[in-house]
Amino acid sequence: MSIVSCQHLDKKYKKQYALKDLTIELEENRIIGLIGRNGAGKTTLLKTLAGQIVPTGGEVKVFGENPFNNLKLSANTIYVDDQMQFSLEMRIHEILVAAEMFYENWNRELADRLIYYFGVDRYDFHDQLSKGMASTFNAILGLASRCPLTIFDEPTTGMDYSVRQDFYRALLKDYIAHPRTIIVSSHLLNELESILEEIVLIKNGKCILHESIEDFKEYAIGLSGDKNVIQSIVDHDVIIHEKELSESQVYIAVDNHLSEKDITGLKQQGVQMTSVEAADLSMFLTNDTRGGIDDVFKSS
Amino acid sequence: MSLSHPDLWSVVNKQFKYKWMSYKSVFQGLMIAQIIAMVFSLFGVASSSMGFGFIDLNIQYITGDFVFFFTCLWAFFISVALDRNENRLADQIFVTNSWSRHLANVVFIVIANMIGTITVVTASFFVKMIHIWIFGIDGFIFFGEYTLPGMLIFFIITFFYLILFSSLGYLIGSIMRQGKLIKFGVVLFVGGPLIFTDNSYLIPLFQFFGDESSVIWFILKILLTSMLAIGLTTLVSRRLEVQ
Amino acid sequence: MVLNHDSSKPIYVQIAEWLETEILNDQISTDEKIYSQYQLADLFNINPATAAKGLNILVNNGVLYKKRGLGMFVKERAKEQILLRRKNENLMNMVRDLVQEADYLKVDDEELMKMIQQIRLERRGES
Amino acid sequence: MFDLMALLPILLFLILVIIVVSIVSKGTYSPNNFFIRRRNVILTGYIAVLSLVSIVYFITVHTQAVVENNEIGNLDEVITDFEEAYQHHNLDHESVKVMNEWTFSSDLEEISIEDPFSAYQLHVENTDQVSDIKVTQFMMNVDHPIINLIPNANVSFQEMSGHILIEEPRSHVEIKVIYEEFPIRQIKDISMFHRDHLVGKRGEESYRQHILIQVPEDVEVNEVSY
Repeated sequence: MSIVSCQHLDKKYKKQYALKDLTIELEENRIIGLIGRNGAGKTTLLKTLAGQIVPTGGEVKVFGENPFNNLKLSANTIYVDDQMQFSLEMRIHEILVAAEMFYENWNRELADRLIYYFGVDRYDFHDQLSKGMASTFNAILGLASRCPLTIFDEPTTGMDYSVRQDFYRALLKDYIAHPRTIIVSSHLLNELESILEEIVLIKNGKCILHESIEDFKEYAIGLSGDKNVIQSIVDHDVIIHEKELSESQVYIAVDNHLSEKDITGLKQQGVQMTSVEAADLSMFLTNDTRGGIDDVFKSS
Repeated sequence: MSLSHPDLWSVVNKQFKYKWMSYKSVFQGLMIAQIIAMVFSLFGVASSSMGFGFIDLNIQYITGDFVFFFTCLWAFFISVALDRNENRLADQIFVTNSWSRHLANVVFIVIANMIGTITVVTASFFVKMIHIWIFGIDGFIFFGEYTLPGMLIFFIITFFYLILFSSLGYLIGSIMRQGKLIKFGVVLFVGGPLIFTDNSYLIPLFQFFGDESSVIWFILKILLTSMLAIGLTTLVSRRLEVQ
Repeated sequence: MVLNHDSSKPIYVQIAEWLETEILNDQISTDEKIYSQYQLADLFNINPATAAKGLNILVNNGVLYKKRGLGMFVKERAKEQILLRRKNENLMNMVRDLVQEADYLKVDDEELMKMIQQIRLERRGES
Repeated sequence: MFDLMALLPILLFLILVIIVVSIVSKGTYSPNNFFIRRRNVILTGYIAVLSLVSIVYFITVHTQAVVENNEIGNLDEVITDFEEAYQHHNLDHESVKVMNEWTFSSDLEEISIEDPFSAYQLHVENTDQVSDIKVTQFMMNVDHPIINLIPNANVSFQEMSGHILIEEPRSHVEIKVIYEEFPIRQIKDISMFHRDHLVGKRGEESYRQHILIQVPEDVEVNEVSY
């Protein structure tokens, strides 16, 4: 069953499009990574799914219904980001009480254990927490509420490396025990990729790729070798990324659709073939230019 | 994972509880407003002077009027702030939609105003008692007897005044949240004349409610005005996204 | 075992190979239930779907069989299956690469055989 | 005891609030929530103190004489009677309320009256009914509690110089009135800022103070005003 369905979604702020003709279908009970650069429209898309933003065009359906102002959606969705603003008059333990009241699947034991493990002070006010602590608490809230649709928008902002690892591990373990649809957005893929099932790449308000993570890892292939040899065999259109290693040597990432003949040809000409790491690939695909930072410094 | 299908009223109920938990300061505000009003009342609530022959008679009225008016202002301001952006953001973390939020706000206003009413009535007697304790009972003239019907009227009229102020505050708050320019406009066109004119244009408004001596008509007027205000509020904030 | 996320081998292949190794080392014997996709996911901190993909490789290779609602079990003669396939596929592929490299370096058959024998001798000496 | 019945709405409202609040906050989802409990305790304490004081008010104060009707009944009749009575200086009439009397003895042929503030309606009468000087402060006989709060005139006589001195009356009088609150007054159609309800429509007429000075027939009186 498709839990999220967006058709030609537009969202315009003033004169600028945050989402433009975005179409996407997400299936139930998966962990989906939403990857894009800052400003690509990740937050706008996620907030639209959470019913907090009205799209200016197109159609969005979550659980088969329009999410805006929808009680059923609200009861089954939690949206977690680092901007969550709780009542200034409530302490952490009071917020937990409120969450338990609202969310049917709330697991108090899990919340209490995580709070204890991560060392969040129950008697603090939310705005007294440090940035990392606040993110940790928000993430705990997102986990313990066990909503059928759980959305984490850049959940690890401000967290330490070890806390991030712990959080992703906790997310995976709780997902294994209670499968549900979890969307995690990030501008970085590497720490996240192992727990993902699917990946969605978004660039300039458009969904440019939606694949299973395993397919994504085989999506591209890296070629390094003689510039002329590679350019003679590889079609220019399929080049995703290009980096000059030296005068004559070049590294190129291409769509993994080369024919057997091309592959043997390249191999025979001494071109090295490597797989492209998912994190690198996502970066290549979401970058605006095909080259890298080196191109900036290249004297023409 | 099975979906939960919340019904509106259970969500309203939960949201009310949530507000009850999260707006502790509303009642601190009530107490502070009323305590300030009671202190002011120690100097007499209103006085009028007149001359009998050549005796200049200064009459000091001891009533709970200050408490009443301060509580009306309290009702107004808590309602302006009730649906403010920070609160909508805080609401939105948990289960809500605009209907449930407005209904929960209305329930909250009604219950807060019930508490407001009971404190207005009792604080009025508190003010009188303090005067009597300080100056002794012999120095006073007593007008008006608190009979059972009188007390009922006291409660009912006070409660509906608070509801009136609250619903107007709720409406003005929602209009102000439509945009920075509108906020500025509201402050300019509502606040400006209040400060810089003699407010004579408000007299018909005050007379509409304040000169109504029929309880039934009074309640009807307030109910209609309040429902209109809250209806307008839901209309105004219908497609308001949280920024 | 720790997965090598940077390896060119996909993670699900690494999972399949690890399971095969477990079977070869008699950690799991015939008709015994093998790890579920969720256990594997938890064990290796990967998405259950990735783990399932690893298990499916073994089902397709005839190493495991499914019992509806109960999970996956090790087939009879699974070890032989694994050995056979590894010989036919992995080893042959490696030999193919070996021969290609040998050709590239102009090493003839005799020399290559000698090199192999020498390595084998060294290994025997070690053990 | 009937007065205490008026407390019933407080009680009813309290019960209503308690019921509503307990219904909406039931399902004790936060039994140990100290901060919410503390807020509730403070609020309950505040209401309890106010309610208790209200009960004290009803028990101790509410039985005080309450000025029910601030309009004086047959005022016109009283005024006519009073006019007639004081024209004839007949203070022994039911329409006249004598507030104070002073008697001074004097052998002087000539006395003068000093009334620096002209605070009273002053009448002087040479009569053979008195042998000494008799000063009477009086007013119309209306029954109103404010009358009791109006201070007495202070009249003294200096035997040496023959001055009757009507000293400065206390020109500024504070009266404290305990009154109903705005919501009740509204329904009773009473405005706080019209004094009619307090002193009656013809209040000024009826509260006017008079002083009658009676001296023996053969004494000459000089009225002196400063």
